[in-house]
Amino acid sequence: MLWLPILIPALAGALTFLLGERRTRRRNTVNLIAATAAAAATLSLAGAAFQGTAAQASLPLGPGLQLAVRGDLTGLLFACVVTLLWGVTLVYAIGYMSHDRNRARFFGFFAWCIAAANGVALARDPLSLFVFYEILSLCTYPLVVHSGTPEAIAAGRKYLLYAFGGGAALLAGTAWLVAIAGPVQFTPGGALLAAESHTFALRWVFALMAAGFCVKAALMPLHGWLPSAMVAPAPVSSLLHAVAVVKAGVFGIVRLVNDLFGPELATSLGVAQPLALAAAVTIGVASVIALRQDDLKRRLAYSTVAQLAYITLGTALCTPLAAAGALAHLAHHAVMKITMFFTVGSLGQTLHVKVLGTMGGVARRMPLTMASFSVAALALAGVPPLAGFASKWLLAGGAFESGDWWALLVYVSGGALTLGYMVPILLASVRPGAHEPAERWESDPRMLWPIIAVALASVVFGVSASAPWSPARWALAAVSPVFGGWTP
Amino acid sequence: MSSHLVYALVGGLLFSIGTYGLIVRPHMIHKIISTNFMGSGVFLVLIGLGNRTPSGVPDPVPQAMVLTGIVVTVALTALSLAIAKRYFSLTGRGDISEHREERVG
Amino acid sequence: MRDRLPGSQLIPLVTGAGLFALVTRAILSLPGESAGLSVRVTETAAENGISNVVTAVLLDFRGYDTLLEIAVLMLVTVAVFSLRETTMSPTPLSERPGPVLGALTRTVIPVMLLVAGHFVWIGSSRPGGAFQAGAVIGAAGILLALSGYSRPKWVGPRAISWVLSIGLLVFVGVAVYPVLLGEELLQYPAESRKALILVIEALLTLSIGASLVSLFIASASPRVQGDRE
Amino acid sequence: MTLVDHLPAALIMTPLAGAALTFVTRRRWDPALVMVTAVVITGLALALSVRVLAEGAFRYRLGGWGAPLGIDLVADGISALFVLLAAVVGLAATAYATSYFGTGDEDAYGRGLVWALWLFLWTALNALFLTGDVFNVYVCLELVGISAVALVTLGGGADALRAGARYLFASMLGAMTYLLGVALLYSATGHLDMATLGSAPTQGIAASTGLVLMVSALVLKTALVPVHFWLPTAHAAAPSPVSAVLSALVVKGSYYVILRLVLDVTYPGQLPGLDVTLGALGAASIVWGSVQALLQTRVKLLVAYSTVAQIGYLFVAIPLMRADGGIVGVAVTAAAAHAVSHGLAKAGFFLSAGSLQHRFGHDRISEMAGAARTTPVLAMACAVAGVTMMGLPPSGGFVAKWLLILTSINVGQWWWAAVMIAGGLLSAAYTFRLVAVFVAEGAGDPGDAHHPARTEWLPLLLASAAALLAFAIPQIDTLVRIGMNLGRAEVLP
Amino acid sequence: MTALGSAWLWVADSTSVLFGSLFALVWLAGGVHSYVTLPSAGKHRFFAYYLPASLGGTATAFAGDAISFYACFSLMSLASWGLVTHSGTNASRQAGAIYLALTALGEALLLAGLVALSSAAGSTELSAFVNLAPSPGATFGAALVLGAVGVKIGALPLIGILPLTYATAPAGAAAALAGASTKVAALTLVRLLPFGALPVAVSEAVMVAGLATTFVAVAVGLFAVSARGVLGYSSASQMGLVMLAAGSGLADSAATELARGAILTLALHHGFAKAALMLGSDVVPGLSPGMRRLGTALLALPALALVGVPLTTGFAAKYALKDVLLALSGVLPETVYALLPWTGVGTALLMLRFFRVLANERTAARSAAAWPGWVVLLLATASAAWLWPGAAGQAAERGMLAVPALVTALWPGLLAVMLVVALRLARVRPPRWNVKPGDLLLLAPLAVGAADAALALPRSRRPMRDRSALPALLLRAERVWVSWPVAATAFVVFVLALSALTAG
Repeated sequence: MLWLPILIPALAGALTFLLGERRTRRRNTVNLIAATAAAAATLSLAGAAFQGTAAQASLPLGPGLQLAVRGDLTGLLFACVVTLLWGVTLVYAIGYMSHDRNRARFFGFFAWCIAAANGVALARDPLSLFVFYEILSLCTYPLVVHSGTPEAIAAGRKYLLYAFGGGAALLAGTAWLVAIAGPVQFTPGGALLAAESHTFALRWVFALMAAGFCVKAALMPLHGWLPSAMVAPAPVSSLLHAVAVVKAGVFGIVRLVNDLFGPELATSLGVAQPLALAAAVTIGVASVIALRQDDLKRRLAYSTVAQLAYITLGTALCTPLAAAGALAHLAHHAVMKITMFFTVGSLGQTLHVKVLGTMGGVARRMPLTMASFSVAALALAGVPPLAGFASKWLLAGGAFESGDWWALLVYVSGGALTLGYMVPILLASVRPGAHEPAERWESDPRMLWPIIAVALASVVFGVSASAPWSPARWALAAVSPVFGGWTP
Repeated sequence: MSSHLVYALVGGLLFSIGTYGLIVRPHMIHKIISTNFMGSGVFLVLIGLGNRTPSGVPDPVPQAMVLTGIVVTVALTALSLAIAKRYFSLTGRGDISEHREERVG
Repeated sequence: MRDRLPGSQLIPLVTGAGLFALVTRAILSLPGESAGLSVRVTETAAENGISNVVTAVLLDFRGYDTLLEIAVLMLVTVAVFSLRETTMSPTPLSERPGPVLGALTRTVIPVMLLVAGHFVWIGSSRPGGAFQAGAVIGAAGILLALSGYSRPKWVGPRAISWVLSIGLLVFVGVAVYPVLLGEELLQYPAESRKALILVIEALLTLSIGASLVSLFIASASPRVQGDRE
Repeated sequence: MTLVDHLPAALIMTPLAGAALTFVTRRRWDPALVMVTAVVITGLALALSVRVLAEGAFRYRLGGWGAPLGIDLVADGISALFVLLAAVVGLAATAYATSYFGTGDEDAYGRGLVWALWLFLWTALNALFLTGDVFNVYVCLELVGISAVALVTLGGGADALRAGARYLFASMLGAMTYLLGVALLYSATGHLDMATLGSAPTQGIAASTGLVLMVSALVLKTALVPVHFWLPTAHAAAPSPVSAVLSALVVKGSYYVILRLVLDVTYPGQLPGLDVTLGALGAASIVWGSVQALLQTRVKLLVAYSTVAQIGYLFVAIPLMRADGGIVGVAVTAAAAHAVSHGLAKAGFFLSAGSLQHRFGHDRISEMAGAARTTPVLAMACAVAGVTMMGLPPSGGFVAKWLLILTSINVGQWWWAAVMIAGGLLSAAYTFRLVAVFVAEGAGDPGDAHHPARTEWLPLLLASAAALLAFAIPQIDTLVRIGMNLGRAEVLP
Repeated sequence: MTALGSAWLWVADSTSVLFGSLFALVWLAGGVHSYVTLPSAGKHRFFAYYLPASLGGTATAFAGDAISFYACFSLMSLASWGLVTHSGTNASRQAGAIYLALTALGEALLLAGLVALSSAAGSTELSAFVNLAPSPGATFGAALVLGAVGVKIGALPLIGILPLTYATAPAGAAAALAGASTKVAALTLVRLLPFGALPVAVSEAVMVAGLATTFVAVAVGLFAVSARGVLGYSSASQMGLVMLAAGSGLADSAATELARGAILTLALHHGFAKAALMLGSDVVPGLSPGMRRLGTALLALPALALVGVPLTTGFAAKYALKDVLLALSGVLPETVYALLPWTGVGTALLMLRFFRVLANERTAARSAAAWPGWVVLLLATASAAWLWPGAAGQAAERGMLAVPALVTALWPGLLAVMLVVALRLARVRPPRWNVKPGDLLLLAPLAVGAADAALALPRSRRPMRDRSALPALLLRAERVWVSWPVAATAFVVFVLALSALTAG
């Protein structure tokens, strides 16, 4: 049962490859069914986890080595985000790619990425996490270079350089960890009590593993790959470079701090603070750079870099509220940013609008799309009562709680900057321009409805943030064991 | 020093000479002859050292090994000759030292 | 181009010397006397009533080596044939021989065959055996070839390949035969041992001789016309 | 004794008889005959592994004499595993070759000699994996060498012949050196049987020198840097199925013997520094081979150099195998796992390289743009094989690498770990150098996708097997530990 | 749940009622005015921003918890951006940009403050904030909130923000912004700040800042060239007084209640008066000469109220402020108390300047339909202070209506008038600097540009090393290596080395 969220997409991917390029209809059916099934499986697991029964399963890989998964709240939050958004993105992608080549390859690797991301989410111990993390790196590459153009190839090379560099660091760190601490499992609040004496080694382990994760989390200065990876098709940028892949990195950091080292140890070793500082710097610098981007996707990419740093910072602050806020933002940012990438993708595909300068009039040409975008943009800026506000409220509260009041200021000024780089897009879209309402209104419905759906999500998550099923509540429930059963 | 040592040492010498020839001689025929040198050297060592039995009756096992070895060496020689000849008939060259055609990179 | 490098001769020389030194050191370090396996071999051979210890080692104790060795021989034949220049039906290597060579050949060949047969027969008891016999047969064949005799029409390529491989096939068969009797591979039952070995040796002689001839011819045959490349 | 006790013998006799038969049977029967033989061998190999798993290691006393007088076949976990690997790769290669050589117009192919050569090679490999006698190893090595050389020269071109000749002379040099080593060893100890040698080790310069000569010769045949010179040209010049077998099995053969010598014959304290030296050279191979692979412009050369690099991991494992007073089982398992996964993956890699060459009419990397669309199955096979080369999960290569890294950190020799991690990055570099070209949309790429030929699925099958091997490692681990090191020293977990 | 805070909690206490009525009335009047005066083109767009802004603005008064307060506050602020940029001219776009930047800044500070306060209070209910016990967290939060307020009302050094927005927004919107939007700042002070629980330093800093804002705004405003610009500066100076009142009550619990009261009064009075002036400034110039005189006369009422002449709301407000200062002891309060009348002088001068500028302004003819909103506000201005429950009674008992009080309240206005008259007679021409609305802030874009340029990351130059050298070298090395003699020699050397290395 626990393997389903991983197995279903994996099989779907394999099947997609076997079906080949031509059998479009069958391919779509397979993928959509798989997405539905996976979503059902993940949600039911989540239900079980809320009952307090965290199931486990493991598969031996050799002496003292096994692939193990566990369905705890933290992991399932990520898994649910990935799996649910996979379905949405599939619909969008089917519309978006309808005239593209190599679709079998695209959808196949896409499904495999989902499988890997779910694996990262559910991994029970650092090694299993590493396994799925590397698979994720691999399966993303073909999607980055999908178009096969020279710049795509170059971007792919860059991506690999970063990904495998990080992977190597992660491998070294994990191996070292297992060597000193034995086969540890993620345990809320920390699993390294036995090995606390090796302070030197543990610092290095943390550094190596954090470096490995920060590559995907695009923490500066390891963010270089993300903007250039934007040559990938919009669905990829949407789901992978806003949700699955980058979040896998952030999620790794969450696991590292919350469930492997534990907040206390991370703080007492003095490893959390540098991470927090790096994240803070990233928020500032990335946001300012985003202000300067004319290419829409790059603007969003840098915004992603900044927003991911929100999560990293929240985790590194090591306080309950901040940790919860980080997890909540992991989900909230997913829906908000995916809305924006969908929009930008539609603009590019339907109107060939890729830069700020040529956006004039798109608001009249694609009102629903741009309305959804605006909602997401405001949500990202933390305008209440939208999703972004809820997580930012928690994060800021956590920052204050931690006594690092500078972090609080970082968060709020980050919000101001977000407004700064989002509003120009809205302005440009309402400015009179070439794109007047033509006979064809809006874009392909298969691309329109997903956008509206996710935009609604970023409203609902915010408005009903205190509903028991909301990501924010979920996050609070997930971090409570990390801080010894802390409850708000 | 006893006779078997002489055989053995000469064997070692032959082996070394063969090795040297195999290294420095570009032409294949020379290389083949060198390998036969090496073989004979080894056989001498086997036979020589096989004669150290207290009884004075030579140890049959090394002799059997030598017999087998000879056959194998003959076989190898035949094959290498055939290849050398074939190569010569294709390229008109007898040596396999590197030249333009050979690209490793 | 390597050869023009200074020291391209010297360095191998030095290393060769080093090798010699290494071997010498090892040889001199050996004790003056060592029985090796000889004692055990002689005893066991005696127990099993095998008079020639070398043959005992070759065909009994280490018969497996011999089996593989036959395999090597046949393998090489195949390998040489696989170099496409050669054909299995060699053209005569020379014009009709002069009277002397012709006469000589005609007289020598039967004697050689006789010698070969003798070698096979005594193989199990005294120095001799399939390899020596095969060598003689091979020599005979080469002599024939050199003196311009081509193979008779009634011997086709398939026949030749049968002759080449019959030795190995029979050897394998005989090796497996004890297994059917519930013994180990190559574990000849004592009563039929001599007969079996005789069969093997005889057929091996054929094959070995044939392969020697073919190897010689293969290496010696002139260049084929219209060769590709 | 029951029939299953004869499995080791059967594994050698079957291909031998097959080889002799293909030589005499009619050409058109050959493929069928060889396929049947291959299937039978695979069955036997499986049976052997099952038998070893079920009843433990056992020796087969050829001729009923038994060591030290006679020659024994040793069927323990490691040998069973390698025989099984040979069977699987051999079966796939045979199936692939039936179509590959079927199309060949060359006489040698036409005459079906290739089948005889191939079965001889298979015989030699099985014999090598099963023998327990150091002189018999020599004969097997020669069988391997000759058949391999012959197969390399099958191409028939001048380059193929030159490569074959270099290979031949290299293997002669090795064989002679090995034989000299055997001579010295026998003279010093009076024994040829590995177990006996190991159980009654003799001190002394002669024995050590003998062992050194033998190991050096085997290192030469395994193409470890600095004596890798013969491998790239040979493996690149050979027909693809042959290259597959050479890279996947032949080099493993000599490595297997080294493993035997290190684990079974030499005893701790004899030849101090041997392990570390081999490990260091392994590290050198990893780096140098990967770098060279990265620089190659032809697919087959790239793959060949990657073999040089991958062999390195097998040798890095050696210094980790012997802890004080015992054998580190994990390290041996890692080496075995790596040998198997690399065998499968590399076979797949070479087979798909061959098909690519067939499709494109050349194997220049730079001109293969768009292969991922026109020949998706082959491109995928290369990529998946690359996963194993990189040692990424869930390939067997990953588990092997992981176990080795862990062991090296545990024993405080972290530098091995560093090299292996760096090697992983380098192999990623050369793999993706290839993949990047495949996915690129080059100018004038052949347009639409071909329908993949049936045999084109074989490489993908092999590569995927390697890439998923991690899930079979526990079984491999159990198998390898059976009769490890002939029960001489205790086996540490 | 306390973690996310109890959201969407609404209260209706006296404060809510007061501010609510003020906001509702002002927004309504402004809306009506805009509806009748704006050209139909783009009217719907105007109200698309105006309605949310008014909704948010009015709702702040009833917000009972931090989240809903912040939500309403930001709804108003963000929507108001559309009002500022309505005309679509470059000037308005620039003003919009500046406004937006400052709003974002203010929002950020406010959010931070809210988070800090609610964390310190352990609850998000505003009622918990005002009763906070002294603590560093509370001080931090309060400081942030004060910062947000300062940005909102354009305290030093941001004085320009109000004039800038008023000058560019349509009159109705300007009225709403001046009358309601800035008063939300006052509401923020009353609702969020833990009066009496803050360090003296904070309170004194706020007082100084407020006073300085008041005077500086006057000084700059005297040279403003547009009527609304003048009003903007006057707003700034009036809000300075609000800050003064707040500051005086922050530290000393004795003055807390008085301070709150003062803030309320000031807000109420200034809200109506300034809104009335704004609308008037739009209506009056468009009247026929005859009506124009009447209009100007009517406009005098709110102007006098601002100056604080007796019996106006302003009078009550000033009085309340005095009471606060009297309740305090110390050097600063006394100085401030002494200076307070002079703010009246300043305001009076500004008002004179306003009428002077207004006299020269011409706008499109205004129909009678433009009157209602304006008149309503005038009435409100006139009556608010007295209609407001209990106000009259308080005033009576506090002796506000006694003669001396009236006199003291009267002289600043008179002084200002005399000053102007004197200047006239002496033929002294005030220098014509004509300060554009927004003064210093107009430099902001330049500053941003400079910062932007400074932040422009240098293009990553790819290193100039020859890329082909190393690979070629490696390949050549390998070619030499694999050449037979070298390789074979290597083998022998390897044998020797191995035997040397393994020699026991």
